[in-house]
Amino acid sequence: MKRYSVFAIAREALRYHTGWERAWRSPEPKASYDAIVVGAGGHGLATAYYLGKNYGITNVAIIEKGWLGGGNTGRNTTIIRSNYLQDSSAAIYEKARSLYETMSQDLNYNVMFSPRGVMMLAQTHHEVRGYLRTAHANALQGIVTEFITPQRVKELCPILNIDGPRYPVLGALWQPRGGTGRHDAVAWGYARACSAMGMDIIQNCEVKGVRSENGVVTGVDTTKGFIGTKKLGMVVAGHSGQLAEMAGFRLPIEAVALQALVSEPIKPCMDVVVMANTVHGYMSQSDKGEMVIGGGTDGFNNYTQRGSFHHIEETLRALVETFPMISRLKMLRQWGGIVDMTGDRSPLISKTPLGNCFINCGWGTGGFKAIPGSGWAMAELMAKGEPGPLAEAFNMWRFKEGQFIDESVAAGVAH
Amino acid sequence: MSTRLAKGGRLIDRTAAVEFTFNGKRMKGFAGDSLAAGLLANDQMLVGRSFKYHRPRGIVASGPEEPNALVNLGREARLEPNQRTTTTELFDGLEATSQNHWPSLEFDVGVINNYAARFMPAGFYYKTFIHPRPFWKHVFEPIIRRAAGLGKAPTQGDADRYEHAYAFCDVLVVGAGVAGLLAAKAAADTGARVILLEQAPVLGGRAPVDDAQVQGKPVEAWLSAMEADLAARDNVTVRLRTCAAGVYDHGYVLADERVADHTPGDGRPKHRLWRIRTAKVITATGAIERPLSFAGNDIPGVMLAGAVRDFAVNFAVSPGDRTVVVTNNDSAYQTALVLKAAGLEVPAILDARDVVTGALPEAARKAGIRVLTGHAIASVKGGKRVTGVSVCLQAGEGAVTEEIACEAVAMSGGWSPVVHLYSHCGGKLNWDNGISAFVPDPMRPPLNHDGSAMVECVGAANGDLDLSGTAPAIPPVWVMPQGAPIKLRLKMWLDYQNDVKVSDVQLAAREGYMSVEHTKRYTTLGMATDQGKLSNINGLAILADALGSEIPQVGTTTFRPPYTPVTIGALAGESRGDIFQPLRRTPMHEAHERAGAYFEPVGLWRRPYTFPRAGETHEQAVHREVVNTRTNVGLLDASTLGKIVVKGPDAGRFLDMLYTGVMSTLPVGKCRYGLMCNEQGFLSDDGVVARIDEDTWLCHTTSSGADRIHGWMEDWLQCEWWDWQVFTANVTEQYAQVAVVGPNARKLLETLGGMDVSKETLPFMQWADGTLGGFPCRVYRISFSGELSYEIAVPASHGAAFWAACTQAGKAFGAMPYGTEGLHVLRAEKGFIMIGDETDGTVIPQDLGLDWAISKKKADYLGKRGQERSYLASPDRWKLVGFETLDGSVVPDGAYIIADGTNANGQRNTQGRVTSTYYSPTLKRGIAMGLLKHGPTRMGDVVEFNTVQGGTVKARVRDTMFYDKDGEKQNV
Amino acid sequence: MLTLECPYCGLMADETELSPGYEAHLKRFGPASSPEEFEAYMFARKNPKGVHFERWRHSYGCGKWFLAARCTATLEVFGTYPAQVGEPPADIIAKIQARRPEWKAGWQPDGKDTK
Amino acid sequence: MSDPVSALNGASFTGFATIREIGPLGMISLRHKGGAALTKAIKAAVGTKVPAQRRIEIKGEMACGWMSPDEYLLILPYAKVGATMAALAKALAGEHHLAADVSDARAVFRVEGAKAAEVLAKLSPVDFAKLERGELRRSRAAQVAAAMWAQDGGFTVVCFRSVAGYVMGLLIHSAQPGSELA
Ligand SMILES: Cc1cc2nc3c(=O)[nH]c(=O)nc-3n(C[C@H](O)[C@H](O)[C@H](O)COP(=O)(O)OP(=O)(O)OC[C@H]3O[C@@H](n4cnc5c(N)ncnc54)[C@H](O)[C@@H]3O)c2cc1C
Ligand SMILES: NC(=O)c1ccc[n+]([C@@H]2O[C@H](COP(=O)([O-])OP(=O)(O)OC[C@H]3O[C@@H](n4cnc5c(N)ncnc54)[C@H](O)[C@@H]3O)[C@@H](O)[C@H]2O)c1
Ligand SMILES: Cc1cc2nc3c(=O)[nH]c(=O)nc-3n(C[C@H](O)[C@H](O)[C@H](O)COP(=O)(O)O)c2cc1C
Ligand SMILES: [Zn+2]
Repeated sequence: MKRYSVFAIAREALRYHTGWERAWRSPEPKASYDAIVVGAGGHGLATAYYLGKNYGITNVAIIEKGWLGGGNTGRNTTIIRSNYLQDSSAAIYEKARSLYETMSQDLNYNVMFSPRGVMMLAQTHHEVRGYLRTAHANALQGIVTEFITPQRVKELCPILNIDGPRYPVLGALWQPRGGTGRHDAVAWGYARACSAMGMDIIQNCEVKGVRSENGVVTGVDTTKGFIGTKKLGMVVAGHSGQLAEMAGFRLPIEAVALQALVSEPIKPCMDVVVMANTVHGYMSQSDKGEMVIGGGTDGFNNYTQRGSFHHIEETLRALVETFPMISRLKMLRQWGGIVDMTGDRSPLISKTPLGNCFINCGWGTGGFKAIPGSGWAMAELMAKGEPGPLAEAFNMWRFKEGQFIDESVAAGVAH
Repeated sequence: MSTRLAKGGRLIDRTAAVEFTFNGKRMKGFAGDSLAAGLLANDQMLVGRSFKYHRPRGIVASGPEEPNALVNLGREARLEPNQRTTTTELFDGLEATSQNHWPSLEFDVGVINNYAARFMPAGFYYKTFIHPRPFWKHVFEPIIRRAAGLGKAPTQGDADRYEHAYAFCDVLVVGAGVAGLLAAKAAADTGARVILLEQAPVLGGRAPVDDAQVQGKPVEAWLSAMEADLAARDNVTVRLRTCAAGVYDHGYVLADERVADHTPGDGRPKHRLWRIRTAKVITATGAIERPLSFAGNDIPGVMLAGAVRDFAVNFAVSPGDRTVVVTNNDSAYQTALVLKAAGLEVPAILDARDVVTGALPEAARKAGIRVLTGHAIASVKGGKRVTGVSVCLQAGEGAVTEEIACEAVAMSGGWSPVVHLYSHCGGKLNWDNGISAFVPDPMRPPLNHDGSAMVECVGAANGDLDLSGTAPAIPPVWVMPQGAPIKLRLKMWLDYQNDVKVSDVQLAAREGYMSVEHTKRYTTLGMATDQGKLSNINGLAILADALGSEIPQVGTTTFRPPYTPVTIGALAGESRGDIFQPLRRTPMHEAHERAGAYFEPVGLWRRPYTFPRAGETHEQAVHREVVNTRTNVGLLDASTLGKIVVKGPDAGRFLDMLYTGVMSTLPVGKCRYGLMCNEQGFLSDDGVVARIDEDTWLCHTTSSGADRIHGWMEDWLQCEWWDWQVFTANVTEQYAQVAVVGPNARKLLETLGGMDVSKETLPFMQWADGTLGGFPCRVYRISFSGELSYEIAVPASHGAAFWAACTQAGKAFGAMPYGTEGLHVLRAEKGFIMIGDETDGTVIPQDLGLDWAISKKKADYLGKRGQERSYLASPDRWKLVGFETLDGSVVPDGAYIIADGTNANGQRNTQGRVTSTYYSPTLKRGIAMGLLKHGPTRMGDVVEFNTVQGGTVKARVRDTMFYDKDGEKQNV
Repeated sequence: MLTLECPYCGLMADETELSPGYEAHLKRFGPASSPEEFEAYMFARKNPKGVHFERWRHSYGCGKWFLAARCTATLEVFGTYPAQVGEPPADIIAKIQARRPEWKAGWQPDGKDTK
Repeated sequence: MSDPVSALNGASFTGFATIREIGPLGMISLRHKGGAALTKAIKAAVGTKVPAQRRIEIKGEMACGWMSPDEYLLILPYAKVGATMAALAKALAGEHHLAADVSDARAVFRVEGAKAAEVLAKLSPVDFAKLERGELRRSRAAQVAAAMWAQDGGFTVVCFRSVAGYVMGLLIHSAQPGSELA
């Protein structure tokens, strides 16, 4: 793999950039692999990357039905934070956040991780108490967060209307090292690194069936034929229900559309990420200048990558109330992604009823921020066959026992 | 220079002059002009700067496809960035400023990016700015951000108002060109209800500019006849200035009407967002002309041929005295003819095709215009405006055959049908080799709710580029000249706004970003504010070529709403200010406002948090209210509490399923506290249930629980136990409810008079109907404070008067209103739990020591099975206890109780957390409740709560009843 | 933006007049049930990419719950019917089979597939 | 005892249509699955027949509206509610039913004028051109539930009492002069 740097650009500029090599190869599948990861989203690619990097397992195929990064990884609002309430969530999201800090250097690919700070507004007394609880939990989890005053909120984000009138800002939970990243670059950077390790990323190849013998997985049927494997990782987000059905079990998952939109680009006016959960809206400004805005989820099962428009309206009226200056900006584009919502809204990183078949899903509306941590933990699970401490709580049997990992209790939503 | 022609201009009114400013410069135009036409008429060729390289940008198109000519419009509370000049109607006093430059449009420092362009190809930022690590956040990213973005961010709220409107029809026709008008008429003839939308302020589409005749009639005559015909029908509604922004599932179409953009401040809504439901959508949205990719095709003065024609015919504006036409199809010849007819020079038509024989080319030749077939532009000369072109053979590598001086270039690379709306909901496209464009595939349309085709396309939008019905062949010409070397390709713009060039797309392909979606995201092709209306097809043709593939195999990127950007204010609609959200008011709301209440939101209600007096902090006010309630009497507006009547032969049985306790055995006239859980077993609501008569119960819920619990009841009754005879009614709002609380409560009621509220007649946990002070009421003897307490329900229409009467009657006894925070403190002093504080969706009643409210005998209740699961039944769960800090201080809200050591992930172990913590003005010390592992067995232990500063607060474990343990105060 | 006909009101209702309620025909398992049954009742969802039977409430109308057969991949609605039934009506099954010949009535009230 | 006070105490606004809050109005929510006893009880209470699906039967100042297959809304003078409730209890004794006085739980508006429908068309996803005479439509007004029907050349709109101020705000916003739809 040729290294990327300023010097490489200068060198290439002289020959009109004709010398760049492919960021990743696009090979045909081999007959079999040591491990197959289904789904070349962020989580699948990170899983493969850490299989190689942490465990030396590189005879790996990543199978993707469309184009890599084209799932939710390529369509999310890119908020990265780790100020979660429950210990197991906080652990894996903080692991992920810390890996994001050095991701550009690790991958030699600028993923533009931008730790500009994330604030979650408290606009009711109940929310204040909820965020104070999270702040106390975070203090014990080793996560730097702070409950800040309305005045500090205003200083950090001058375009915010903190004086209501309906929901004056009473404070905010502030994570200064949270932020955003360039979502596509995360997928591309991992893909390039995986490919460089000799892994095969096989795009436009849909998994149609899972084969097993004696309760142990043997391979997958795909639109490019059968591909054998010793281990299978299913990392397909919204399509997890389909994959699980192929493997013969059911998941506590519903696939619903989550929407987002961007405004037309404007000059920088907002240097933090703001989430306003009372009114249901969140917004940040991308490096290109668009306001990136997250909408709501439909309450019905949906695989169309588009949602119902009234959620967009609800989000925008909440944001006009919170940021009156956006009223005269224009919505440029809106889209949807199919998110995988579990029974407790927390993910699964788990063994399954099928031997050597592992699942990673359920990241729902908030898994972009988890990508490196999730890949790290999933690689450990696949390599060792047993979960490590990061993954342990996220097993799929917790639903039977009632041991949920419920984040909604912290007055927050997941993004 | 670009200028106003002496004659013509079908859309302008030369008798109505209009003044406007651009960058402070005063300019003149006419009513009917677009802002773009006004700018061109005043020789303003340079109107902006591109996104990445800050290159000079001029007007290139005449409609919503315009990528360049965007301005900041208006100022202050009416400032609108990125306003498209080609679709902005000129009005007197319009103020526009150009964007994305510093210090000025003419001299822009950012243009150094242009000179460094070679070092900034597509995706360069992914390859650099990696080291040293902190530099990205602190140096590189801020620079990039400042250079990016287009218009200025407004700093104020919006001075204008917006609204929504619903409309319904059988057939919605989008686009009022010839095709749309005919479709609307045809649909109307069948008796269907028709709505016809046109984004422009006038009907007609391209025909008045492009066609002499329609259906054998002169075009203008045909149009006015058609307009009159449609206007006369009452089943047709025509909406001008209304852009269909998006087509959504089940025939839902969003359309944005620009009601008062051209008359700002006249009091009308600026925009109206239409939400249209239609059985069928017909899109007659026309076609958009494509640019040609030649070097320097982005220099101001290079325009689409159709746009040049539009400006000349519609507004009598010409971009230059000498215009070179370059094309691969016949339509551009019309431009040459129009210009020639207007007395302007057309030094040459460069046609990439080798053989050109159509009627239009013949007419051009006849008019004496030089037609060079097989020719192309090698490069355009000029910086901030065109000064000439170098000509070459299309077939070669760009060897210049001659140079032609000119002020403008009119280009046409063919036409792309506007298939956006067809595609929004999944309609699929076919590649049409004849016209080198994607056209709708009628076999794979977007589907309606019933599975029928939801959208149909007609006219140019369907690929029928000619009214005659015989589509002229348009051969593909994707680069000019065909064998252009890299130096030329570096200067061939695809996406003018985002500065994406032919070389960038080729680089993306070379680097393996082979999916069209990868190329889009890597190069940002088509991601600008025009969403690639001009660039997408050209870009993917280049990509297909670079991949050695075919265009249909490469495919398009996804078309997404909106078709043109929609103002966010319009999407928010009426929901702002006072009607941002419904504000629920109790009948006493105004009285509380008059009393100076500080409110807090509780769901959509607003409840008084406290009633501060002059000079008091909120905290002091709360303490005063608590003490007064304990010593005299307090009044609480409890109207928001949910009240649900449950009635029927099976009502008792039903409530026994709903509550953890037994309600069927509650005697008539009595009250009982109950808990409701969800099927998981988690506590979801609580409240007092009153038995009204043999088959009627009244269930009180929490304020935010009323609608939720009513819905929950109906859910079970309708979907699970539909054969049970139970009716429910949510009567929450029928009653105003006042809690009269404190030692003087009875005296207050006796002063009102009318019924016996003595201990004997109305003991604790009973209710009675009667009148008080002449108000019909129902009085419940229940207490959430531990005091002697009555909750009195009166009809809501008497609520305000009853509150006033209580206040009046209470004067002698020291009555004061108290708010929700006082309520919280009072209940915490008594160890009563609060839904939302002690519970958070993960807590079961058993955790809270509420086992007494759970029937052991019942075979089933909602949540029972859930609570039997191993984790919920575990003896290790955290359970509710009270805490007293050793130093009397208040435990911080949200604190955790630390335990020894750390877990496998290095996090500090915990063993519990606080759920309610207050300063008790009664006990004059901090009191707290919380959940603690094995809590009830640990009375007297000292535990440590963490603080966010890093220290701890020590507290002793005790029971939760801090005040009046024996309940002597409430049972008097 | 869906429209569904409320079978009680006989009215095409706008999605914004309705509240969705996820999978229909779930069988409730109470205290005597096995951990597996209870887990399946609470969590295991068919979540098909295709024909789905689901609950809706006409919450801004009559307040009644009804059921719908809808394709989650195209959003086509095959029909709606009152909630007070144990299984989808035959005419709706027939309609689905006509529109989706490959679809198998793999539906069973206990939350398990026959597929 | 004071006089009953409606939610907005009779507030009004004149724009391109006229908005008036009316009331207090007597309203009884009656739940019953139907049958002869119901027919008789409704007749006795408000003098109308049992309305068919989505209909409202209006007789003078009394009316009965179909709210759902087992729910009816009786409308009558406020002062008659008490007596009517008692009469209903008697008439339906032994029948499974629920009658609740909801007079004070509601706010009622009249929207009048030639363009009254345009005011409502901005707020409700209702096809007013197809709203039949005598049809009672339950829907939304922007973010809250509302029921409406055409009556006396205008519309009657019923919403919950607590959001009366919000609904008035919506109606005023929608009836602003100059914002007519046609
Ligand atoms: C609108 C929106 C906003 C969001 N905002 C945020 C946010 O701000 N912060 C945050 O942290 N998270 C956010 N999320 C969530 C986040 O995007 C996801 O959790 C995350 O991207 C999931 O990554 P993934 O790799 O698991 O899934 P994906 O990126 O969806 O990848 C799964 C891949 O599997 C492939 N696949 C599926 N089926 C098959 C098959 N049969 N064979 C082969 N391949 C298959 C898919 O094509 C896809 O590429 C948002 C999501 C959406 C939709
Ligand atoms: N010879 C050629 O190559 C060529 C190419 C293109 C068009 N034409 C000419 O175009 C005309 C074809 O007629 P037509 O009716 O199909 O197209 P048209 O371009 O005349 O009309 C389309 C109309 O739709 C409107 N529109 C587009 N998108 C809209 C939206 N989202 N919302 C509201 N309005 C929208 C446009 O403003 C325009 O008025 C003929 O005059 C034909 O000669 C010729
Ligand atoms: C953070 C973020 C920023 C985006 N910015 C833009 C943008 O500036 N212009 C644009 O056209 N689309 C933008 N998009 C939207 C994408 O074009 C695209 O709609 C989205 O990734 C979903 O893919 P799809 O529409 O191809 O299904 C952005 C998407 C994300 C996630
Ligand atoms: Zn209904």
